[in-house]
Amino acid sequence: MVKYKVKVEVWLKDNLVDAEGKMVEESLKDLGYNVQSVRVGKSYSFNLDLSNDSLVEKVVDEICRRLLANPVKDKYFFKVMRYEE
Amino acid sequence: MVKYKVKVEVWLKDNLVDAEGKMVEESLKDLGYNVQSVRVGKSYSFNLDLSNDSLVEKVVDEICRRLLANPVKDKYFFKVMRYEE
Amino acid sequence: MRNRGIRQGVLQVKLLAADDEELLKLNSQLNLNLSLKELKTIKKYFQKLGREPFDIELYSFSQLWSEHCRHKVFRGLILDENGNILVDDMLKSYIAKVTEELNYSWVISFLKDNAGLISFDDEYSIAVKVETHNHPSAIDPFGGAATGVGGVIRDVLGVWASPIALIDVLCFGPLNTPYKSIPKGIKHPKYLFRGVVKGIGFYGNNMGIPTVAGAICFDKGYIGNVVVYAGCIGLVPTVKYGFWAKPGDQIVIVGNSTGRDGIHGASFASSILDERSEEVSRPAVQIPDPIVEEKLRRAVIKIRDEDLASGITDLGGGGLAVAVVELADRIGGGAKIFLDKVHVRESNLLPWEIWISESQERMLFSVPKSKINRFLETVYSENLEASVIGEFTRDRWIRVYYFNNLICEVETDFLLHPPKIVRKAKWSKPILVESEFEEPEDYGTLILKLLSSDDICSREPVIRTYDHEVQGNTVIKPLHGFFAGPSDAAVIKPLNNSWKGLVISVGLKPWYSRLDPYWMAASSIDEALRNNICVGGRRIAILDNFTWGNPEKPDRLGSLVRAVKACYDFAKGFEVPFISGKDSLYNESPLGPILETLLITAVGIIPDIRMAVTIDLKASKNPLYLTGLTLPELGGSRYMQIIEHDGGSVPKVDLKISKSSMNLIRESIDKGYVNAVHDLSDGGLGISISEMVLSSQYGAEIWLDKVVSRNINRDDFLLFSESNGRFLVEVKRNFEDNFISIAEKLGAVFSKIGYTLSNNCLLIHGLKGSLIVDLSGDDLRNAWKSGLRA
Amino acid sequence: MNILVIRAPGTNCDVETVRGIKECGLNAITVHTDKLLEGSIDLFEFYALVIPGGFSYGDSVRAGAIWAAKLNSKLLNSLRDFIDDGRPVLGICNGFQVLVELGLLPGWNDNSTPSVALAPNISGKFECRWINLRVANVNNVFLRYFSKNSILRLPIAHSEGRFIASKNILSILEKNGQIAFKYCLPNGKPADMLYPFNPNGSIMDIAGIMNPAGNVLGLMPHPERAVYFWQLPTFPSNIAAKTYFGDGYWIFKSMCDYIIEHFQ
Ligand SMILES: Nc1ncnc2c1ncn2[C@@H]1O[C@H](COP(=O)(O)OP(=O)(O)O)[C@@H](O)[C@H]1O
Ligand SMILES: [Mg+2]
Repeated sequence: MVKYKVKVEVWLKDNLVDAEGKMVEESLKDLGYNVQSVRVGKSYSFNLDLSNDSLVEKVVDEICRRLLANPVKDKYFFKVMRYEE
Repeated sequence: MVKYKVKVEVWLKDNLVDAEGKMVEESLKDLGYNVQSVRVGKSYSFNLDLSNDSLVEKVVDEICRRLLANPVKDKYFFKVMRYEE
Repeated sequence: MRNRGIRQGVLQVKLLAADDEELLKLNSQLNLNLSLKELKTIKKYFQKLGREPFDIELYSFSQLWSEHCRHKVFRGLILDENGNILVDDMLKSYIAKVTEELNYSWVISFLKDNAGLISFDDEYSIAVKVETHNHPSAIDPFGGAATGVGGVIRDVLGVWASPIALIDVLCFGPLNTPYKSIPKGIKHPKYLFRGVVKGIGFYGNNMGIPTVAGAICFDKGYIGNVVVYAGCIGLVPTVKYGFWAKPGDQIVIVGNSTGRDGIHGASFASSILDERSEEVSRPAVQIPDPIVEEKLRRAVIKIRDEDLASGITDLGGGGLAVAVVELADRIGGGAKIFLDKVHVRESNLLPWEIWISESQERMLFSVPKSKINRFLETVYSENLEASVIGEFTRDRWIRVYYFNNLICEVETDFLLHPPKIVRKAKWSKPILVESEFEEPEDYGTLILKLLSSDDICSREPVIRTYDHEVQGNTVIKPLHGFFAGPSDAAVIKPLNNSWKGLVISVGLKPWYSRLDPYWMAASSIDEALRNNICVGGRRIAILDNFTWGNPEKPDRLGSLVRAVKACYDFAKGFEVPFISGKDSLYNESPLGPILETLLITAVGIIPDIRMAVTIDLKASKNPLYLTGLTLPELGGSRYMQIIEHDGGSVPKVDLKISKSSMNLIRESIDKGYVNAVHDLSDGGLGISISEMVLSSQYGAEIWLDKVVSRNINRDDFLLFSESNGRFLVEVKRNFEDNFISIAEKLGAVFSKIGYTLSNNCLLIHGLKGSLIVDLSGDDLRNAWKSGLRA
Repeated sequence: MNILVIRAPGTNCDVETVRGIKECGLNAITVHTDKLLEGSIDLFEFYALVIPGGFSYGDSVRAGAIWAAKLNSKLLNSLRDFIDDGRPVLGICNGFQVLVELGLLPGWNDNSTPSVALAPNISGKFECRWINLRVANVNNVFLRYFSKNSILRLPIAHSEGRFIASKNILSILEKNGQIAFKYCLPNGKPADMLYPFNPNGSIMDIAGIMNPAGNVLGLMPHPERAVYFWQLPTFPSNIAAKTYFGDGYWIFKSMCDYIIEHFQ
């Protein structure tokens, strides 16, 4: 068993209008801040146990494609870090 | 005028139950992944224009406390990077 | 001052020997928000008990004796400037008195439970509650407004009703307020507007309860304090409404886990907003989770239908402390609570925090021991958490334990009876100079300007973000007809096997408060009833929601007393009972007190929804009638606002004229004589006729010299006076005589002022006979739909 | 002949959906997804599956994702068998999102990663309004009572309804005739992305799609809110026209009549 700490970020693809980002931008402007190009994403952090021979990158990519992101509209990045308890 | 690129992450504080995280954890387990301690956060990225003499850290901290995070329940981190157009 | 108590997480407070100064210091250290008189009463109580209190006991008083929970001002003794009694207990002497004197058999429960109840038909009752959530929304508009909706839904669940509709009424500072003019610590109206609207939609949409009616207004009197009213209407089989709890029944908390959010909410709601509020009060703001509440709703209905509990209440202001004590009181007993049994969301909560936390989406049940297993099974089957935390007792003591230590032991009665407060009130009529001004030249432009103003324009940008169709029972929608015009009231058809409908409307005229709060209240009642009657409502019950400034200042209290007095006079006069209400006081900021605001919510019924009437014109060549009397009442009117004049006289209510108008409309709807009805409200005749035209494919031509008026000889006064009790009606031409004979029988004031046209346009002839308005339906629509872009 | 309406925490359109189906003469019952996953209820006792609207699991991750993951983990194969057997599956609003996330729509491969998406509305807001739809294809289980190009009036209410797909996917959808509805102007002309006629920014104005066989339909609008005349925004004027049912009724009716013909 190998243990990993995983962090995933999911953002709407750059060519798609990020409506939530636009709303946040307007609110920040209402509060008097000079901001542009606000985009909002989701982050996930979790621990993952894998059997010795599985490829962690492959598994996490699968997790992203199957649940955390819809590749048709989202882009995603992840970082994995091995750790011992 | 100085220009910054800002990235903010907002997470529920560690001692608070993350209901959404639990839900994601359950789903990932349903899908057959061996995950624990799933937490869900939000990420923001934006550009910020400041007058020369304002302290960028102070302004972004204020933005987090006033809009992006609720200091009672959330923790947040941010990174700022100066850039030229 | 404070010592470490022997018990874990509990502090003993040295109170018995404290002098006044020390009491006040303690008060602010512990953030109790109690008055000196109250502190001394508590001190005496513990002297009698012969022991020092624990902190959790003091926090219990801070919650149970808060203005928010006990309505101390409304229940208090109010004196005039000379020290004579003005009124003792406004709630009893003005509000409840109406309902008691009218004594209708269809009022099932009023002014006592979580929501008021009226019967709907032989089998069902309607529960209604409207809440204010001003303070939390000022600090965190999204979370504050959302939890306001969540809270009022739980009020309705708390009388075993399933929620079927929501309303929201919102008041903000003008959206174009310059940033610079806003004091520190206060948020810009635009920011508040966006956040509040989003929060309300978020909660209602997620829960699947249609938001069907409401109002939005803008005034500089709200820059410092925002107003957020949220209302919920529910349906309950009448036999299922009741309270059967007995000593020995188990106390069960169901729903969200308890956390540190919303601590001190109730006492915060009764304090004044200032520069520090944002930092200091953030903890008082709660975190909304509508999906948990959606599960709660399913569970509550199952528990009700299977008779698995003997009592229910929501956990609102003051958290467990208030809910437990109030239920214990209804049993006529006390309660034993084990705080360590409560399911919590964070590990390091102190017992007093668990006791008064206002974490959202929790309900409290009393469950007979024999049913506890089935009760828990039902709750778990909806993926909800629950904990059995104690039981009700016969003796009238509230005892709270934490890991086997007794940490609170106070009598139920004492917790529920704060010392009565005595307050001074004074009201003096504002001195307003009547302004004189020329008649305008271009009425067309003026009407378009009024239509596009933020106060009158279409609420579409807001209403469309609320689901008003979910549950599939919304008959008359807030925006209705082919062109989605503004409805006067919403109609819901709650039962599948019955044509009977529910009619929901509101009345809100706060800007008249500057002239006279008495007539402001009277006008609000008249408007709420008018709106209801327009679509076919009758047998109307109403709710009052007051938002006022600091009642410790005699002028604020003086105007409040005047408004409450009008509530008695006109509810009684219109013969409509109050079934529920709420007050929010202490709405003050560095800019001064809030504009005094009274919301009247009206709930009527319509025997058959197929008779419901909407505002859009439905054919050409039909006569248009105006009922009621037009007076030179332009004080506070939209017209005066737009030409920036003050003064003028406030619209009054003539009960005889208003009632005969209303009866005329109701009877003609019953008999099917009318095609369209719209009341005259903001902007008067000029705006109402415009709204009827812009909602329809037909047009209208009217003559101002045909309007029944008194002391008016100007076109602008006829067009824009906001006199109460008036309706515009499209009468079916073959029933015109029948309409007239009902009007005459009722002694109504009425006249024919014009006709509908086949062209979608508006033509108005002035007193001199010339055409002063000639606008197309598209002109009107474009203007009306252009506003409210925040 | 029962129809199954499943629900999950946050589902909130099940009651009126059941009512709409019952109006067409078949029985429908609501069952919690957990019951199906536990296996205490068998999918094949039912002749059609309807996934109704709401905010399942609070739209966590994204609308429909969690519910889809639940179904995916234990039920995906049964669902595929159910569909292959010709039984209708209807996803309304959140249900459409679920079908897309499960890959059951467009439904032409066995890969359960989605090939289309429903993104947040371009307005950034929840939108509740009546819209016009043009029927693009009637050769399926749900639209037999309409003719091609007829115009429907139905309400929408969602914040994640912007249909997105690659050019390649879109051309396959078109070629296969899998586009069921498109948002249009009141006169039937294409909305051409014009707000609010296309209320969410859906590419090619797409409001609903189906599988190639025509027995799985997903759509953003809510037919259950347009079953009776009194639910329509043209009420009370429509009383005179003696329309008793709205366009939503005919979608349910089509599905029910199909079931009666094929499975009785
Ligand atoms: N905040 C709101 N939420 C829901 N409905 C609203 C809101 N504001 C206004 N409405 C609805 O829009 C319609 C028109 O409102 P308004 O012009 O204020 O009507 P009136 O002048 O008759 O009071 C009514 O049906 C009202 O209930
Ligand atoms: Mg009105």
